[in-house]
Amino acid sequence: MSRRKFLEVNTEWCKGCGICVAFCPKNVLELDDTGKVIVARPGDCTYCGDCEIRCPDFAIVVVTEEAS
Amino acid sequence: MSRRKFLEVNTEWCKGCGICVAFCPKNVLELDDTGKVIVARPGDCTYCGDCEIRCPDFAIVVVTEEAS
Amino acid sequence: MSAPTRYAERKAEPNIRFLQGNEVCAEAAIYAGMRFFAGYPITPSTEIAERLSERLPQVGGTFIQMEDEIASLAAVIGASLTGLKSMTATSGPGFSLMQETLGYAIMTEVPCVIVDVQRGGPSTGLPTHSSQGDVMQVRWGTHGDHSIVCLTASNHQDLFEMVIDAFNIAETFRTPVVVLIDEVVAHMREQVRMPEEGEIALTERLVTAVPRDVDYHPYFPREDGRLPMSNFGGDHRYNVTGLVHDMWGFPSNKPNVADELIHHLIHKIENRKRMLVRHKEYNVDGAEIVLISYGATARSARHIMENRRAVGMAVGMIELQTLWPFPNELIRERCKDADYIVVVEMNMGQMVHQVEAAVDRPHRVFLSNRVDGAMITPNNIKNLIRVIQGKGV
Amino acid sequence: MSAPTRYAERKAEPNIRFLQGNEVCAEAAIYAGMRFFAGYPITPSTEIAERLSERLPQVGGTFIQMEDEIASLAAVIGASLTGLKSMTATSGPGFSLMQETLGYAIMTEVPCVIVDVQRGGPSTGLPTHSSQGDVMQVRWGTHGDHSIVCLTASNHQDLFEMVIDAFNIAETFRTPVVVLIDEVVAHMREQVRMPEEGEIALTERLVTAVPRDVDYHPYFPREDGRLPMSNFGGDHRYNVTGLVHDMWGFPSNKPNVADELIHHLIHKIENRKRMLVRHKEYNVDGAEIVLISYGATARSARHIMENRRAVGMAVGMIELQTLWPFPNELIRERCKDADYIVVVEMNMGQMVHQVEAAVDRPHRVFLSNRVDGAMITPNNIKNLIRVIQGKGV
Amino acid sequence: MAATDYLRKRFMPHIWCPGCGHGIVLNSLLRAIEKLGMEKNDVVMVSGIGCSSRIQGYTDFHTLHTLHGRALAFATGVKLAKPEVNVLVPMGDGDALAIGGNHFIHAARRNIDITAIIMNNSTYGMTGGQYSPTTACGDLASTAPYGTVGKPFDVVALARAAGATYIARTTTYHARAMTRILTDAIKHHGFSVVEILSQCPTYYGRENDRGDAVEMMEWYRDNTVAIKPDESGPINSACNGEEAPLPIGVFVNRSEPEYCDSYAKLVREKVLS
Amino acid sequence: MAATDYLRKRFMPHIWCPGCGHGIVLNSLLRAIEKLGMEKNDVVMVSGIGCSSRIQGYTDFHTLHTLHGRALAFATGVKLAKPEVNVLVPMGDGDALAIGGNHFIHAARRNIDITAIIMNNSTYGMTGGQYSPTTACGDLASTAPYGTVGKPFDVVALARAAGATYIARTTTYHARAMTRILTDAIKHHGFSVVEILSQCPTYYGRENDRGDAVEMMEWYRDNTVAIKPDESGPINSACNGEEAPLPIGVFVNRSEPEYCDSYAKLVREKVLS
Amino acid sequence: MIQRFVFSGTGGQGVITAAIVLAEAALYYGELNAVQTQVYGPEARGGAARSDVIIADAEIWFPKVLEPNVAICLGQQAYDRFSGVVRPGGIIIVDSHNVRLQKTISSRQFQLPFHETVMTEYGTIQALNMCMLGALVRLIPIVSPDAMRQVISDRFDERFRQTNLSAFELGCNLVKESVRTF
Amino acid sequence: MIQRFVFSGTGGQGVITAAIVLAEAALYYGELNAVQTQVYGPEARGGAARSDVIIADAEIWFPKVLEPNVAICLGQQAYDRFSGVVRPGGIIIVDSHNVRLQKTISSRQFQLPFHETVMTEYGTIQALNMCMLGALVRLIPIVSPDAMRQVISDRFDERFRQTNLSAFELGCNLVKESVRTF
Ligand SMILES: Cc1ncc(C[n+]2csc(CCOP(=O)(O)OP(=O)(O)O)c2C)c(N)n1
Ligand SMILES: Cc1ncc(C[n+]2csc(CCOP(=O)(O)OP(=O)(O)O)c2C)c(N)n1
Ligand code: SF4
Ligand code: SF4
Ligand code: SF4
Ligand code: SF4
Repeated sequence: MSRRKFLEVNTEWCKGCGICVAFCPKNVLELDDTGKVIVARPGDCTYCGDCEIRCPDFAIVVVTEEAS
Repeated sequence: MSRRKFLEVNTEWCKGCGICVAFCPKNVLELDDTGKVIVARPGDCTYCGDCEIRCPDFAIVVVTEEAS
Repeated sequence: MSAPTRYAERKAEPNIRFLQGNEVCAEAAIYAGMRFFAGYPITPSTEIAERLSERLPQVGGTFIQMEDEIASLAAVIGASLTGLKSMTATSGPGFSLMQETLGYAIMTEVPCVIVDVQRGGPSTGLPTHSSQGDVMQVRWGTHGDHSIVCLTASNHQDLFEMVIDAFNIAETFRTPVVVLIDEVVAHMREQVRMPEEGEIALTERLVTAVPRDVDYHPYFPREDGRLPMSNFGGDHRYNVTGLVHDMWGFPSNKPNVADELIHHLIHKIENRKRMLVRHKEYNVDGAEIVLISYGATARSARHIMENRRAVGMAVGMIELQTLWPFPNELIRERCKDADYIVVVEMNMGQMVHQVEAAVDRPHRVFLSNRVDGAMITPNNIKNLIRVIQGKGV
Repeated sequence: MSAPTRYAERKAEPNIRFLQGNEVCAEAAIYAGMRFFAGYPITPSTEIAERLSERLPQVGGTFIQMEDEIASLAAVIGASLTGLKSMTATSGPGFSLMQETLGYAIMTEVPCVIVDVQRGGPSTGLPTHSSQGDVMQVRWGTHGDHSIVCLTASNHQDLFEMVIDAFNIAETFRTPVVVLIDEVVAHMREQVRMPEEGEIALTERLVTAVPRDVDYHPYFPREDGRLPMSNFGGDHRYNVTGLVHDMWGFPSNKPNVADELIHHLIHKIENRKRMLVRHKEYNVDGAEIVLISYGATARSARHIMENRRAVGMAVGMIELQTLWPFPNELIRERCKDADYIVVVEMNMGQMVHQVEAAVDRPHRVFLSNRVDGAMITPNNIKNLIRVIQGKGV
Repeated sequence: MAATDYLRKRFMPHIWCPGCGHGIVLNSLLRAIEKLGMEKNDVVMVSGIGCSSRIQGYTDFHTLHTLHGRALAFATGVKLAKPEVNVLVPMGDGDALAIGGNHFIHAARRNIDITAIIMNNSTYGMTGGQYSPTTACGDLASTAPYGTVGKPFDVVALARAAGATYIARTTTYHARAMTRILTDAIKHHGFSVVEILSQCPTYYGRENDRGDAVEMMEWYRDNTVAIKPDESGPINSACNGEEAPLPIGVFVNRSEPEYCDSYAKLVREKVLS
Repeated sequence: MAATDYLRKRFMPHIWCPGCGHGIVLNSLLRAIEKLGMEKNDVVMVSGIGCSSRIQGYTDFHTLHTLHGRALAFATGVKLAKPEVNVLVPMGDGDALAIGGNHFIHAARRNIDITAIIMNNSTYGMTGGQYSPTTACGDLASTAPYGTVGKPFDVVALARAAGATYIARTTTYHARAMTRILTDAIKHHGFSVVEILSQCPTYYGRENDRGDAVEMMEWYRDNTVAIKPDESGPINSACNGEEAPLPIGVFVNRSEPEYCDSYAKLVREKVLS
Repeated sequence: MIQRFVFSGTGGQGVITAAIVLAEAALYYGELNAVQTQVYGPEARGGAARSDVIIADAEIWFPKVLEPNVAICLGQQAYDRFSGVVRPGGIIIVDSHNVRLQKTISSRQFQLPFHETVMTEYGTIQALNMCMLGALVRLIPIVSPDAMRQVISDRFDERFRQTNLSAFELGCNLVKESVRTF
Repeated sequence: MIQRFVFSGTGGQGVITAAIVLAEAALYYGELNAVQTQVYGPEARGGAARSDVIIADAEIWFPKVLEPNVAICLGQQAYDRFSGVVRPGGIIIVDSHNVRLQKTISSRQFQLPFHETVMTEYGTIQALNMCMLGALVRLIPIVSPDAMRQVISDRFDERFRQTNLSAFELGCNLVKESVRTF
């Protein structure tokens, strides 16, 4: 049984405040030209969850998938 | 020019609470049978004013009369 | 001296008590099942709080003195939402302070009872004197369109019933009910027979039958107009707000939602006058003069009615017990044949305008009033009647 | 597109401003000499406070945001007693909270102005939507017998004048005056011509001529009914209390003192309707239908009146500017020949009952209303007129 | 001028019950004012509703008897509109701390130059002896027939936290100290709070078997301890059953910008210049 | 259960402005509740009126959206009538400390088991950026175009003086600490106060040139200093011009009789026995 | 049959309790109707106390006493106020210690030494009101002394019951048989 | 002559300022009458913003716009809402960046690149509203561009004046002469 982690963005909810972008310690995130967050450098992500806990809009979460 | 001191009681205002009587350090005062204060032992009075400052009813005052 | 005296070995009626009106309010509320009281002392209502502070713990209820009247009514509403029949009591100045919170109870349809013991106003006025100056305030004191139920009584037996009725109505219609009495009734002691348990019917809270986890609509009236409730902390989670809200209790700006809500709030009361109107009448049929009064002044009116009838005058009387919604159809109908209608109240004329608006030929309506803090006397009324009849005082 | 455009090099009228109604209130108050404002923000009145926080210091006045609405009106009364024309502004929820303090101002006869910008009610209601639901509250919101003056306006030029009038009346009669507007007028921008200094007459506080150390009676009306004042901190020391009080302002329980005081408080207003009533009328003579309206809804009424007259209907209109004391004689007189009277208001019917009580044949009176937060449209009124005339919608 | 020259003698004797501490406060207050040599016309006294708040009617100043709990809000308007007058605000504990608690902490926060005098009798005298926010846990009251629940406020601590810049506590027994403190409090430029324990023999005393006025004052004498100036006494509001002596004296006396001054300064600097 | 399972997702996205700190508080709060494994039906959330008070609508509890400033008074009724529910009361700084200040100090005095969460953005967001009792002296606001006069409340000091038994301060930057603190505050048996500095970029930020949400949170990061648990930080409410870093952390955490318990005990001992 | 009583004195003299005891005796054991009201001072304090009782064998509507049949005045102020309004044929009962009578009054007046009696017996005036009631029911036999005794017993707890009952008897004894019969 | 405008978009796009500028230009320099109203959200926050302007050469009573002659829609939501209610013969102006047009609408529609224009020029959308006004007064010549320039100059302080004026010109230039004359 292995685990896969990734960032899930809810674009409907994201208001593009940039908080997650600014406080990501690995500079993983960016805002796209519609002003919504995108996971620009997923490979750099350490899944610390700093984006998730500071997002005022529940728009970005670290998802852990269990795969067998 | 000499000074005469005495206690003046305003019987109309006195409500007979007994505060002045209780806290007079020289035990000068008493309540009469109508429940009003009287200066029972004027000779003992040192005119410290303790009665005057604690009377809730402005009913007893130390009066100083200037006499020539 | 005239009367013979005798000594009955035991009380004639063991359930008879000799109580102040305020105490009657407290006892009746407990009888009605009230188990939460929050209040702030104010003359002449204080004895209600005082008695309840002693009595409520004895029956498993809770009493709290809050920091002010606003907090008192707020706590009452909070407690009522958990399922307890709840009440507060105050007088004019406190009732004025409660107006915003009262509007909240109306808007959120939370059952509760507010006793307002009137004293002389306006403002601090005459705190220990009597008046009936808050009648119009009860109806219109809070901002925005709304409706309200208001009951009163002139004697302690009726008062006992009216307080119970107030709780019954509050629960039936999910609405605050104001019991509006005056200093005379509040402070007067007279006999009251305490009913046995079960003797007076109590309306319990209508609890929703919707099971747990099934969509419950706290603001969706049933066909009979009632809205079943669900206790806070219980099976259904919903929202309560003073904003215009939909049937789940969530805020809405939609015009149709607002329109329906406001109409519902008003119609649930105004359209149910038949269920809400309580009154008493004496010798109205054939009466040339009908006295209309309520609360303590009804005692003076009754006194002079009996007195005048004894000298052969056709005087009748209607005692209002429901002040709001105002029983205009009743008044119109019962006064249609009277030559004169005399409204007796201790204010500058409040109910008299309702009566004028209700009857045809409103020039028949006269006001017998007094605003000096003293209770209106039977003679005061008699003198007015003489003036009306052109006899001079 | 039709209209030709041109560019006037300079403003046609230098004194024209394009302002929100709330800003007009603020500017008019400053024009009237108001120099103390205490308030607590609430939609939709907030811009009044905001503009005054900027403007008052520029003219030597003082602005303070208090901890709540109760404190705001209290501070206003305190400031007024020192001699400053003072004001606060709020909306329904805040106005409900102010009721106790409002009664105090009435009882102590302290001049001040309260602007209530109505929003949808009851309770929190529809904070950013319009309504005229506080009309009856203004009259009856505080406990006890009292009377009050209430002015309103439908356009900014009138509003400017009414606010000044409010201060003039407050000072003349030593009474709080309520300026009651609605969200539409408050938030709408339109032109207003700022009058020059001296253009509109201002009533200054009537200061007693009694010299220092001579017995001054703060509560003894002159022959013309006015009561000269003396500034707190000035030459005369007297007492101000919300209790029933004598002519020196000291508490009294004497029935005659109470009786005279209450009568004075009410008669000084109710008996001076002639001085207090402001209204406008259009085409009332010969009108078969008279529309009666006030505030923003008067704009819809005016609109449809012009529209219907254009198709030949005999429609006239009365715009109320003084809401309290209610101009019943005026309404009775001006409506006596109309077939129908249509009261247009954004509530469940408040002024309509005053109109019914004022006119003979009250069955002629109809209500055109709306309570869904949207402004009543000219078409809404037109449809009602068609129904009345049996034409169907 | 004698202290009694500030009295409206025509209303004497006053309405307070025999032995009520409020009369002693009035007595001391007038002495303090006399010591300061204040002009009657320079003083505005603003009170609320309560036995305590009736004090205003007996003083020959500009007197404003307002609404229960609201005295400080009215007083704020008076002071801000006319900063040159001295504004004194006597209040009961219910008046100041129950219904009026918010105005109290906000006046303190603003540090507006008003002298707040809290005549603390741990009860609502005027309405007949209900419990108040300063009634000790367990004490009896007409609305606490089984004892009061919940701890009382520590007025000194609350005033300090809210921002008052002069804070003292004394009792009616300590009448001379009271006069001194009131003198200083009135002189202080900023919001000053003087809490005075004042016996209500009629209700609090009777309900709690505290004896008559004399016994209650003796209790004040025997259960208080003077702090040294500027030493902040221990917080004594816990409902812990054992009664430590209550600290009295001056707890806070510091200088900070006063509200009317700050407003005037702001206008001078930002608007007029 | 995930934190978002406590969310009423159908109302998302919420009404708050982009970057509003109130969303972060909601986020942290739901995490705390999830950590505690609370049943939705066991939680009653009571709020007042304000942007902050809209939080209640997004949480799937029993939610009571009351009147501006009155949340704690309503909550007191709920708690006293049904002591077994957990009562959470989120409030804005205006809600809690301007119009609601009295209910705040009285709830603290009673030590009633309610968790008060003050979402302090130093402004009235809902009505458009007026100054509040926590706006710093000199700050601009829509009703303070020349700067705010008068010093702000120190919420921690006020809560302590009034009697709260758990008191903490944190910020939206410190989201993890916030969750921890909220967890403890909810668990605490007695009145707990959590002050959370929460950015309002729309009004406070714009009016005072504080930049966007990110810059405001950076300011929280750079201008706060953590205190050690139970060490009461210096009182930081003086308007003295120089800005010392604001202490954050847990200031008070002590056990004292809780109001509902005390009432029940009294009834047991004095009435039922 | 209707009798209107005014009890008046100063705060602390227990006129309100006295009024209630009389009314309760009439109501509970006399099969009569009774209404009691009282006058409140400025919200509560000091000064004059007054309580009205109406006892009747029919319904009582107007509850206030404007012109009493019986005025009990324990203080001079009260006497000065009420002595003039007592109904024709009415009576006035005063405490001889506190009240100086006016000769011009047309009503029958009874000056009785309540104050002295209780002071001598108990050293305090606490039970003065019960003493007064004893005299009252002798003078106005509207309720039986036994009914009064019963109410007094019910009303006071052990600590005070005995004193109040005995004060009542002292009051009864103050009124001679001869007085009782007129 | 009466023209009813609806300006709608999302918060921050400055539709309210735009509406006021237009109205002031008409009032101050066009010798016309103008009334402006706006719709407020749940007390203040986010979401849709809308402002109505009525300009006429006579008195304006009913101040709200139910069926606009001109709808300016800076967002899709706004477009979806108002495209249907524009009066016969009215026009719709939309931002090409934010709004997808529906072909079924009967009014004349103008899709103009305000967003792109200002982003390219200034890197921010702050002056988008002025750009839009430039195009508007070309399409609907109810007030002269000079009047608009004057109001813009009066309204903004130095820091912003120049950008807003130049954005206005950019907007004017977006509308070809040919468009202007229909
Ligand atoms: C709004 C309002 N609520 C309640 C009252 C009733 N009331 C009058 S004084 C008082 C409390 C008095 O207590 P306190 O302030 O401690 O003063 P004290 O009488 O003990 O000196 C109360 C509750 C009132 N007058 N107004
Ligand atoms: C009685 C009353 N007064 C005023 C208002 C208007 N009002 C609504 S929210 C609010 C203040 C909001 O500020 P805060 O509590 O700090 O919360 P925020 O919006 O900043 O989160 C005000 C003054 C109201 N709704 N009710
Ligand atoms: S913090 Fe949330 S709302 Fe803000 S940009 Fe990131 S995902 Fe979007
Ligand atoms: S203290 Fe005053 S009122 Fe009391 S007994 Fe002495 S003189 Fe009389
Ligand atoms: S009731 Fe208490 S506080 Fe009031 S006057 Fe009497 S002793 Fe003083
Ligand atoms: S106005 Fe301020 S507090 Fe309100 S939602 Fe926007 S950012 Fe948040």
